Amino acid sequence: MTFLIAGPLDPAAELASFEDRIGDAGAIVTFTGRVRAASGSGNVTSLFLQSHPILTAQGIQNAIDTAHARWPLAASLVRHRIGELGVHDPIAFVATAARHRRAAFLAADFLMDYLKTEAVFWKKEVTATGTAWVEPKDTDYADKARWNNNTETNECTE
Amino acid sequence: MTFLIAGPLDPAAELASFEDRIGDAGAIVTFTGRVRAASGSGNVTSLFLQSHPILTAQGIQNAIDTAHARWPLAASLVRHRIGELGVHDPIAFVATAARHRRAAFLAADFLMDYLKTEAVFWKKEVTATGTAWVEPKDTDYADKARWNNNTETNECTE
Amino acid sequence: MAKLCYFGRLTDVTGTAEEVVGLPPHVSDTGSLVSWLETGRGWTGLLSDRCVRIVVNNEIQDHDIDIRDTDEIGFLPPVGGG
Amino acid sequence: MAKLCYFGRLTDVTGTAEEVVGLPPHVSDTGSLVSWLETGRGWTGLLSDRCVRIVVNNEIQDHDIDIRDTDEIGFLPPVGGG
Repeated sequence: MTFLIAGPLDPAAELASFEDRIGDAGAIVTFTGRVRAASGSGNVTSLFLQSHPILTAQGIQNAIDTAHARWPLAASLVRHRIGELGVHDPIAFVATAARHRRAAFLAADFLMDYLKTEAVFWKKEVTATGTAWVEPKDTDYADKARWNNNTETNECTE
Repeated sequence: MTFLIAGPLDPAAELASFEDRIGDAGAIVTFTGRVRAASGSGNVTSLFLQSHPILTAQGIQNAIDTAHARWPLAASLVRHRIGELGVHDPIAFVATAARHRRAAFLAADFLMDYLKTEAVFWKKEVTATGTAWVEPKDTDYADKARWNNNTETNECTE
Repeated sequence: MAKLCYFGRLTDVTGTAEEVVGLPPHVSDTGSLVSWLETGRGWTGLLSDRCVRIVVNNEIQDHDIDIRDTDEIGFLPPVGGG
Repeated sequence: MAKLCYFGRLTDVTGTAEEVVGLPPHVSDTGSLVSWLETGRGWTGLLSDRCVRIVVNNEIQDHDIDIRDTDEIGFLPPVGGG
Protein backbone atom coordinates (compact mmCIF):
# COMPACT_ATOMS: atom_id res chain seq x y z
CA MET A 1 0.00 0.00 0.00
CA THR A 2 1.30 3.41 -0.99
CA PHE A 3 0.67 5.82 1.84
CA LEU A 4 2.58 8.78 0.44
CA ILE A 5 1.30 10.69 -2.56
CA ALA A 6 3.49 13.24 -4.33
CA GLY A 7 0.77 14.39 -6.74
CA PRO A 8 -2.78 15.59 -6.02
CA LEU A 9 -4.88 13.57 -3.57
CA ASP A 10 -8.51 13.06 -4.62
CA PRO A 11 -10.69 12.06 -1.62
CA ALA A 12 -13.76 11.28 -3.74
CA ALA A 13 -11.78 8.94 -6.00
CA GLU A 14 -10.17 7.31 -2.97
CA LEU A 15 -13.59 6.73 -1.40
CA ALA A 16 -14.97 5.29 -4.65
CA SER A 17 -12.17 2.72 -4.92
CA PHE A 18 -12.28 1.97 -1.18
CA GLU A 19 -15.99 1.10 -1.43
CA ASP A 20 -15.09 -1.68 -3.88
CA ARG A 21 -12.86 -3.55 -1.47
CA ILE A 22 -14.67 -3.67 1.87
CA GLY A 23 -16.70 -6.86 1.48
CA ASP A 24 -19.92 -6.87 3.46
CA ALA A 25 -18.98 -3.96 5.74
CA GLY A 26 -21.98 -1.78 6.53
CA ALA A 27 -20.14 1.33 7.72
CA ILE A 28 -17.50 3.52 6.11
CA VAL A 29 -15.98 6.55 7.78
CA THR A 30 -13.62 8.89 5.97
CA PHE A 31 -11.59 11.83 7.10
CA THR A 32 -10.13 14.43 4.78
CA GLY A 33 -7.67 17.02 6.04
CA ARG A 34 -7.16 20.10 3.87
CA VAL A 35 -4.76 23.03 3.83
CA ARG A 36 -6.39 25.98 5.56
CA ALA A 37 -5.69 29.53 4.44
CA ALA A 38 -6.12 30.88 7.97
CA SER A 39 -3.28 29.59 10.14
CA GLY A 40 -1.70 30.68 13.39
CA SER A 41 1.07 32.41 11.47
CA GLY A 42 -1.12 34.30 9.00
CA ASN A 43 -2.57 33.69 5.58
CA VAL A 44 -1.05 30.54 4.17
CA THR A 45 -0.36 30.57 0.45
CA SER A 46 1.25 27.15 0.24
CA LEU A 47 2.59 24.30 2.28
CA PHE A 48 5.54 21.96 1.92
CA LEU A 49 5.48 18.49 3.45
CA GLN A 50 8.60 16.41 3.90
CA SER A 51 8.68 12.72 4.85
CA HIS A 52 11.42 10.30 5.92
CA PRO A 53 12.35 7.70 3.29
CA ILE A 54 11.76 4.74 5.65
CA LEU A 55 10.28 5.82 8.97
CA THR A 56 7.20 7.63 7.65
CA ALA A 57 5.65 4.61 5.93
CA GLN A 58 6.80 2.29 8.72
CA GLY A 59 5.08 4.42 11.33
CA ILE A 60 1.83 4.61 9.36
CA GLN A 61 1.84 0.84 8.89
CA ASN A 62 2.31 0.37 12.64
CA ALA A 63 -0.62 2.69 13.37
CA ILE A 64 -2.80 0.76 10.89
CA ASP A 65 -1.78 -2.55 12.50
CA THR A 66 -2.68 -1.14 15.92
CA ALA A 67 -6.07 0.04 14.66
CA HIS A 68 -6.86 -3.38 13.16
CA ALA A 69 -5.82 -5.12 16.37
CA ARG A 70 -8.02 -2.79 18.40
CA TRP A 71 -11.21 -2.65 16.32
CA PRO A 72 -12.87 -5.21 14.02
CA LEU A 73 -12.15 -3.45 10.74
CA ALA A 74 -12.98 -4.88 7.34
CA ALA A 75 -10.49 -2.51 5.69
CA SER A 76 -8.66 0.75 6.14
CA LEU A 77 -6.83 3.22 3.95
CA VAL A 78 -4.35 6.00 4.68
CA ARG A 79 -3.11 8.46 2.09
CA HIS A 80 -0.92 11.44 2.90
CA ARG A 81 0.45 14.12 0.65
CA ILE A 82 4.10 15.07 0.48
CA GLY A 83 5.70 17.93 -1.46
CA GLU A 84 4.11 21.26 -2.35
CA LEU A 85 0.44 21.89 -1.60
CA GLY A 86 -1.83 24.84 -2.30
CA VAL A 87 -4.62 26.27 -0.15
CA HIS A 88 -7.57 23.84 0.25
CA ASP A 89 -5.61 20.94 -1.25
CA PRO A 90 -6.31 17.68 0.58
CA ILE A 91 -3.32 16.73 2.77
CA ALA A 92 -4.51 13.50 4.33
CA PHE A 93 -7.25 10.98 3.68
CA VAL A 94 -8.22 8.17 6.03
CA ALA A 95 -10.96 5.61 5.41
CA THR A 96 -12.14 2.80 7.66
CA ALA A 97 -14.79 0.15 7.08
CA ALA A 98 -16.43 -2.15 9.59
CA ARG A 99 -19.64 -4.10 10.12
CA HIS A 100 -20.91 -1.47 12.51
CA ARG A 101 -20.30 2.23 12.67
CA ARG A 102 -18.75 2.54 16.13
CA ALA A 103 -15.56 0.69 15.15
CA ALA A 104 -15.26 2.64 11.90
CA PHE A 105 -15.61 5.99 13.69
CA LEU A 106 -13.15 5.15 16.46
CA ALA A 107 -10.51 3.74 14.13
CA ALA A 108 -10.66 6.73 11.75
CA ASP A 109 -10.40 9.10 14.72
CA PHE A 110 -7.42 7.12 16.08
CA LEU A 111 -5.59 7.08 12.74
CA MET A 112 -6.07 10.82 12.29
CA ASP A 113 -4.70 11.50 15.76
CA TYR A 114 -1.68 9.42 14.82
CA LEU A 115 -1.18 11.37 11.60
CA LYS A 116 -1.55 14.70 13.39
CA THR A 117 0.84 14.08 16.24
CA GLU A 118 3.21 11.17 15.69
CA ALA A 119 3.45 10.58 11.97
CA VAL A 120 6.86 11.42 10.57
CA PHE A 121 6.20 14.53 8.51
CA TRP A 122 7.69 17.99 8.60
CA LYS A 123 5.45 20.79 7.51
CA LYS A 124 6.52 24.23 6.31
CA GLU A 125 3.94 26.97 5.82
CA VAL A 126 4.51 29.71 3.29
CA THR A 127 2.76 32.98 4.08
CA ALA A 128 3.02 36.51 2.68
CA THR A 129 5.61 37.29 5.34
CA GLY A 130 7.85 34.26 4.95
CA THR A 131 8.04 30.55 5.74
CA ALA A 132 7.69 28.73 9.04
CA TRP A 133 8.06 25.11 10.06
CA VAL A 134 4.99 23.98 11.99
CA GLU A 135 5.17 21.62 14.94
CA PRO A 136 2.17 19.88 16.57
CA LYS A 137 -0.22 21.88 18.71
CA ASP A 138 -1.01 21.01 22.30
CA THR A 139 -4.58 20.17 21.28
CA ASP A 140 -3.22 17.55 18.89
CA TYR A 141 -1.27 15.92 21.71
CA ALA A 142 -4.36 16.04 23.94
CA ASP A 143 -6.37 14.26 21.24
CA LYS A 144 -3.69 11.63 20.86
CA ALA A 145 -3.46 11.08 24.61
CA ARG A 146 -7.09 9.94 24.63
CA TRP A 147 -5.92 6.61 23.18
CA ASN A 148 -3.24 5.92 25.77
CA ASN A 149 -3.68 4.32 29.14
CA ASN A 150 -1.26 6.73 30.71
CA THR A 151 -1.40 10.47 31.00
CA GLU A 152 2.03 11.10 29.48
CA THR A 153 2.18 14.30 27.50
CA ASN A 154 4.72 15.07 24.86
CA GLU A 155 7.83 16.44 26.47
CA CYS A 156 8.73 18.64 23.52
CA THR A 157 5.91 21.13 23.98
CA GLU A 158 6.04 23.79 26.67
CA MET B 1 -31.71 20.65 0.73
CA THR B 2 -33.00 17.31 -0.48
CA PHE B 3 -32.36 14.71 2.17
CA LEU B 4 -34.28 11.84 0.59
CA ILE B 5 -33.00 10.14 -2.54
CA ALA B 6 -35.18 7.73 -4.46
CA GLY B 7 -32.45 6.76 -6.95
CA PRO B 8 -28.91 5.50 -6.34
CA LEU B 9 -26.80 7.36 -3.76
CA ASP B 10 -23.17 7.95 -4.77
CA PRO B 11 -21.00 8.75 -1.72
CA ALA B 12 -17.93 9.67 -3.79
CA ALA B 13 -19.91 12.15 -5.89
CA GLU B 14 -21.52 13.58 -2.74
CA LEU B 15 -18.10 14.05 -1.15
CA ALA B 16 -16.72 15.71 -4.29
CA SER B 17 -19.51 18.29 -4.39
CA PHE B 18 -19.39 18.79 -0.61
CA GLU B 19 -15.69 19.67 -0.81
CA ASP B 20 -16.59 22.60 -3.06
CA ARG B 21 -18.81 24.31 -0.50
CA ILE B 22 -16.99 24.20 2.81
CA GLY B 23 -14.96 27.40 2.62
CA ASP B 24 -11.73 27.28 4.60
CA ALA B 25 -12.68 24.22 6.68
CA GLY B 26 -9.68 22.00 7.33
CA ALA B 27 -11.50 18.81 8.30
CA ILE B 28 -14.16 16.76 6.53
CA VAL B 29 -15.68 13.61 8.02
CA THR B 30 -18.04 11.40 6.06
CA PHE B 31 -20.07 8.38 7.00
CA THR B 32 -21.53 5.95 4.50
CA GLY B 33 -23.98 3.28 5.59
CA ARG B 34 -24.48 0.35 3.21
CA VAL B 35 -26.89 -2.58 2.97
CA ARG B 36 -25.26 -5.63 4.50
CA ALA B 37 -25.95 -9.10 3.15
CA ALA B 38 -25.48 -10.69 6.58
CA SER B 39 -28.30 -9.55 8.84
CA GLY B 40 -29.87 -10.86 12.01
CA SER B 41 -32.64 -12.48 10.00
CA GLY B 42 -30.48 -14.19 7.39
CA ASN B 43 -29.03 -13.34 4.02
CA VAL B 44 -30.55 -10.11 2.81
CA THR B 45 -31.25 -9.89 -0.89
CA SER B 46 -32.88 -6.48 -0.87
CA LEU B 47 -34.21 -3.77 1.37
CA PHE B 48 -37.19 -1.43 1.18
CA LEU B 49 -37.12 1.93 2.93
CA GLN B 50 -40.25 3.96 3.55
CA SER B 51 -40.34 7.58 4.76
CA HIS B 52 -43.07 9.90 6.01
CA PRO B 53 -44.04 12.66 3.56
CA ILE B 54 -43.46 15.44 6.11
CA LEU B 55 -41.94 14.17 9.34
CA THR B 56 -38.86 12.47 7.88
CA ALA B 57 -37.34 15.60 6.35
CA GLN B 58 -38.49 17.73 9.29
CA GLY B 59 -36.73 15.44 11.75
CA ILE B 60 -33.49 15.40 9.76
CA GLN B 61 -33.51 19.19 9.53
CA ASN B 62 -33.97 19.41 13.32
CA ALA B 63 -31.02 17.06 13.87
CA ILE B 64 -28.87 19.14 11.53
CA ASP B 65 -29.89 22.33 13.34
CA THR B 66 -28.97 20.71 16.66
CA ALA B 67 -25.58 19.63 15.32
CA HIS B 68 -24.81 23.14 14.05
CA ALA B 69 -25.84 24.65 17.37
CA ARG B 70 -23.63 22.22 19.25
CA TRP B 71 -20.44 22.20 17.16
CA PRO B 72 -18.79 24.91 15.04
CA LEU B 73 -19.51 23.38 11.64
CA ALA B 74 -18.69 25.04 8.34
CA ALA B 75 -21.18 22.80 6.55
CA SER B 76 -23.01 19.50 6.77
CA LEU B 77 -24.84 17.18 4.43
CA VAL B 78 -27.32 14.36 4.99
CA ARG B 79 -28.57 12.07 2.23
CA HIS B 80 -30.75 9.04 2.86
CA ARG B 81 -32.12 6.52 0.43
CA ILE B 82 -35.77 5.57 0.21
CA GLY B 83 -37.36 2.84 -1.93
CA GLU B 84 -35.78 -0.42 -3.05
CA LEU B 85 -32.10 -1.08 -2.34
CA GLY B 86 -29.83 -3.98 -3.25
CA VAL B 87 -27.04 -5.53 -1.21
CA HIS B 88 -24.09 -3.14 -0.64
CA ASP B 89 -26.05 -0.15 -1.95
CA PRO B 90 -25.35 2.98 0.10
CA ILE B 91 -28.34 3.77 2.36
CA ALA B 92 -27.13 6.88 4.12
CA PHE B 93 -24.41 9.45 3.64
CA VAL B 94 -23.44 12.10 6.17
CA ALA B 95 -20.70 14.69 5.72
CA THR B 96 -19.53 17.36 8.15
CA ALA B 97 -16.87 20.04 7.75
CA ALA B 98 -15.21 22.16 10.40
CA ARG B 99 -12.02 24.08 11.06
CA HIS B 100 -10.74 21.29 13.26
CA ARG B 101 -11.35 17.58 13.17
CA ARG B 102 -12.90 17.03 16.61
CA ALA B 103 -16.09 18.96 15.76
CA ALA B 104 -16.38 17.23 12.39
CA PHE B 105 -16.04 13.75 13.95
CA LEU B 106 -18.50 14.42 16.77
CA ALA B 107 -21.14 15.98 14.54
CA ALA B 108 -20.99 13.15 11.98
CA ASP B 109 -21.26 10.60 14.77
CA PHE B 110 -24.22 12.47 16.29
CA LEU B 111 -26.07 12.74 12.96
CA MET B 112 -25.58 9.03 12.25
CA ASP B 113 -26.93 8.13 15.67
CA TYR B 114 -29.97 10.25 14.88
CA LEU B 115 -30.47 8.52 11.54
CA LYS B 116 -30.10 5.08 13.09
CA THR B 117 -32.47 5.49 16.00
CA GLU B 118 -34.83 8.44 15.64
CA ALA B 119 -35.08 9.27 11.97
CA VAL B 120 -38.50 8.50 10.55
CA PHE B 121 -37.82 5.54 8.28
CA TRP B 122 -39.29 2.08 8.14
CA LYS B 123 -37.04 -0.64 6.83
CA LYS B 124 -38.11 -3.99 5.40
CA GLU B 125 -35.52 -6.67 4.72
CA VAL B 126 -36.11 -9.23 2.01
CA THR B 127 -34.35 -12.55 2.57
CA ALA B 128 -34.63 -15.98 0.94
CA THR B 129 -37.18 -16.94 3.58
CA GLY B 130 -39.43 -13.90 3.40
CA THR B 131 -39.63 -10.26 4.44
CA ALA B 132 -39.24 -8.67 7.85
CA TRP B 133 -39.62 -5.12 9.12
CA VAL B 134 -36.55 -4.11 11.08
CA GLU B 135 -36.70 -1.95 14.19
CA PRO B 136 -33.71 -0.32 15.92
CA LYS B 137 -31.32 -2.44 17.92
CA ASP B 138 -30.54 -1.79 21.58
CA THR B 139 -26.97 -0.86 20.59
CA ASP B 140 -28.35 1.89 18.39
CA TYR B 141 -30.30 3.34 21.31
CA ALA B 142 -27.22 3.06 23.52
CA ASP B 143 -25.20 5.01 20.94
CA LYS B 144 -27.90 7.66 20.74
CA ALA B 145 -28.13 7.95 24.52
CA ARG B 146 -24.49 9.09 24.61
CA TRP B 147 -25.66 12.52 23.41
CA ASN B 148 -28.35 13.01 26.05
CA ASN B 149 -27.89 14.37 29.50
CA ASN B 150 -30.32 11.88 30.94
CA THR B 151 -30.15 8.11 30.99
CA GLU B 152 -33.55 7.56 29.46
CA THR B 153 -33.69 4.49 27.27
CA ASN B 154 -36.22 3.86 24.59
CA GLU B 155 -39.32 2.33 26.07
CA CYS B 156 -40.21 0.40 22.93
CA THR B 157 -37.38 -2.14 23.13
CA GLU B 158 -37.60 -5.11 25.46
CA MET C 1 -64.05 12.01 5.39
CA ALA C 2 -60.80 11.36 7.29
CA LYS C 3 -57.64 10.02 5.75
CA LEU C 4 -55.86 7.23 7.62
CA CYS C 5 -52.19 6.44 6.87
CA TYR C 6 -50.40 3.30 8.05
CA PHE C 7 -46.61 2.98 7.98
CA GLY C 8 -44.01 0.24 8.20
CA ARG C 9 -45.10 -3.11 9.59
CA LEU C 10 -48.65 -1.87 10.22
CA THR C 11 -49.40 -2.19 6.50
CA ASP C 12 -48.71 -5.95 6.73
CA VAL C 13 -51.87 -6.12 8.86
CA THR C 14 -53.95 -3.28 7.43
CA GLY C 15 -53.27 -4.40 3.87
CA THR C 16 -53.20 -0.78 2.77
CA ALA C 17 -51.02 2.28 3.35
CA GLU C 18 -53.89 4.75 3.07
CA GLU C 19 -57.62 4.78 3.25
CA VAL C 20 -60.34 7.38 3.35
CA VAL C 21 -63.15 6.70 5.82
CA GLY C 22 -66.19 8.46 7.20
CA LEU C 23 -65.91 8.63 10.99
CA PRO C 24 -69.05 7.69 12.96
CA PRO C 25 -70.23 10.33 15.47
CA HIS C 26 -68.82 8.55 18.56
CA VAL C 27 -65.31 8.59 17.07
CA SER C 28 -64.34 12.06 18.20
CA ASP C 29 -60.74 11.66 19.39
CA THR C 30 -57.68 9.52 18.66
CA GLY C 31 -58.49 7.11 21.49
CA SER C 32 -61.96 6.32 20.20
CA LEU C 33 -60.59 6.06 16.65
CA VAL C 34 -58.07 3.41 17.75
CA SER C 35 -60.78 1.43 19.61
CA TRP C 36 -63.17 1.66 16.69
CA LEU C 37 -60.55 0.43 14.20
CA GLU C 38 -59.18 -2.33 16.43
CA THR C 39 -62.64 -3.67 17.25
CA GLY C 40 -64.21 -3.28 13.84
CA ARG C 41 -61.27 -4.65 11.89
CA GLY C 42 -60.03 -7.28 14.32
CA TRP C 43 -56.71 -5.43 14.73
CA THR C 44 -56.48 -6.09 18.46
CA GLY C 45 -53.47 -4.33 19.99
CA LEU C 46 -52.13 -3.16 16.64
CA LEU C 47 -52.70 0.57 17.00
CA SER C 48 -53.01 0.84 20.79
CA ASP C 49 -49.46 -0.55 21.13
CA ARG C 50 -47.68 2.10 23.23
CA CYS C 51 -44.88 2.11 20.64
CA VAL C 52 -47.19 3.17 17.82
CA ARG C 53 -47.22 6.94 17.59
CA ILE C 54 -50.22 8.83 16.30
CA VAL C 55 -49.85 11.79 14.02
CA VAL C 56 -52.70 14.18 13.32
CA ASN C 57 -52.21 16.49 10.35
CA ASN C 58 -48.44 15.84 10.49
CA GLU C 59 -48.07 16.62 14.18
CA ILE C 60 -47.10 13.85 16.56
CA GLN C 61 -49.60 13.50 19.42
CA ASP C 62 -48.45 12.05 22.73
CA HIS C 63 -51.94 12.14 24.24
CA ASP C 64 -55.51 11.71 23.08
CA ILE C 65 -56.59 14.58 20.92
CA ASP C 66 -59.90 15.51 19.31
CA ILE C 67 -60.17 14.69 15.64
CA ARG C 68 -62.55 15.78 12.92
CA ASP C 69 -63.84 14.08 9.85
CA THR C 70 -61.46 16.13 7.66
CA ASP C 71 -58.23 15.23 9.46
CA GLU C 72 -55.35 13.12 8.22
CA ILE C 73 -54.34 10.61 10.88
CA GLY C 74 -51.13 8.58 10.65
CA PHE C 75 -50.08 5.52 12.64
CA LEU C 76 -46.29 5.18 13.03
CA PRO C 77 -44.62 2.06 14.44
CA PRO C 78 -41.04 2.41 15.80
CA VAL C 79 -38.67 3.79 13.20
CA GLY C 80 -35.23 2.57 12.16
CA GLY C 81 -33.16 4.11 9.41
CA GLY C 82 -29.48 4.20 8.38
CA MET D 1 32.30 8.00 4.89
CA ALA D 2 29.13 8.58 6.91
CA LYS D 3 25.97 10.05 5.47
CA LEU D 4 24.25 12.73 7.55
CA CYS D 5 20.57 13.61 6.90
CA TYR D 6 18.80 16.66 8.30
CA PHE D 7 15.02 17.01 8.30
CA GLY D 8 12.44 19.75 8.74
CA ARG D 9 13.57 23.00 10.33
CA LEU D 10 17.12 21.69 10.84
CA THR D 11 17.85 22.25 7.14
CA ASP D 12 17.18 25.98 7.63
CA VAL D 13 20.37 26.00 9.74
CA THR D 14 22.41 23.26 8.09
CA GLY D 15 21.68 24.62 4.62
CA THR D 16 21.59 21.08 3.26
CA ALA D 17 19.38 18.00 3.68
CA GLU D 18 22.22 15.52 3.20
CA GLU D 19 25.96 15.46 3.33
CA VAL D 20 28.66 12.81 3.23
CA VAL D 21 31.50 13.30 5.71
CA GLY D 22 34.53 11.42 6.94
CA LEU D 23 34.29 10.98 10.70
CA PRO D 24 37.45 11.76 12.70
CA PRO D 25 38.64 8.94 15.00
CA HIS D 26 37.28 10.53 18.21
CA VAL D 27 33.76 10.63 16.76
CA SER D 28 32.75 7.08 17.67
CA ASP D 29 29.20 7.45 18.92
CA THR D 30 26.14 9.66 18.38
CA GLY D 31 27.02 11.86 21.38
CA SER D 32 30.47 12.70 20.09
CA LEU D 33 29.07 13.23 16.58
CA VAL D 34 26.59 15.81 17.88
CA SER D 35 29.32 17.64 19.84
CA TRP D 36 31.68 17.58 16.88
CA LEU D 37 29.06 19.00 14.51
CA GLU D 38 27.72 21.62 16.93
CA THR D 39 31.21 22.87 17.81
CA GLY D 40 32.73 22.69 14.37
CA ARG D 41 29.78 24.22 12.51
CA GLY D 42 28.63 26.67 15.16
CA TRP D 43 25.28 24.85 15.48
CA THR D 44 25.10 25.27 19.26
CA GLY D 45 22.08 23.43 20.69
CA LEU D 46 20.70 22.52 17.29
CA LEU D 47 21.21 18.75 17.38
CA SER D 48 21.59 18.22 21.15
CA ASP D 49 18.05 19.63 21.62
CA ARG D 50 16.25 16.87 23.56
CA CYS D 51 13.45 17.07 21.00
CA VAL D 52 15.71 16.17 18.09
CA ARG D 53 15.70 12.41 17.62
CA ILE D 54 18.68 10.61 16.17
CA VAL D 55 18.23 7.80 13.68
CA VAL D 56 21.07 5.43 12.80
CA ASN D 57 20.51 3.33 9.69
CA ASN D 58 16.77 4.01 9.91
CA GLU D 59 16.42 2.98 13.55
CA ILE D 60 15.50 5.60 16.12
CA GLN D 61 18.03 5.72 18.97
CA ASP D 62 16.94 6.95 22.37
CA HIS D 63 20.45 6.71 23.84
CA ASP D 64 24.01 7.20 22.67
CA ILE D 65 25.02 4.47 20.29
CA ASP D 66 28.31 3.60 18.60
CA ILE D 67 28.55 4.67 15.00
CA ARG D 68 30.86 3.75 12.19
CA ASP D 69 32.16 5.65 9.22
CA THR D 70 29.74 3.77 6.92
CA ASP D 71 26.54 4.58 8.82
CA GLU D 72 23.67 6.80 7.77
CA ILE D 73 22.71 9.15 10.59
CA GLY D 74 19.52 11.22 10.54
CA PHE D 75 18.51 14.14 12.74
CA LEU D 76 14.73 14.50 13.19
CA PRO D 77 13.09 17.51 14.82
CA PRO D 78 9.52 17.11 16.19
CA VAL D 79 7.10 15.95 13.54
CA GLY D 80 3.69 17.26 12.62
CA GLY D 81 1.58 15.93 9.79
CA GLY D 82 -2.09 15.90 8.78
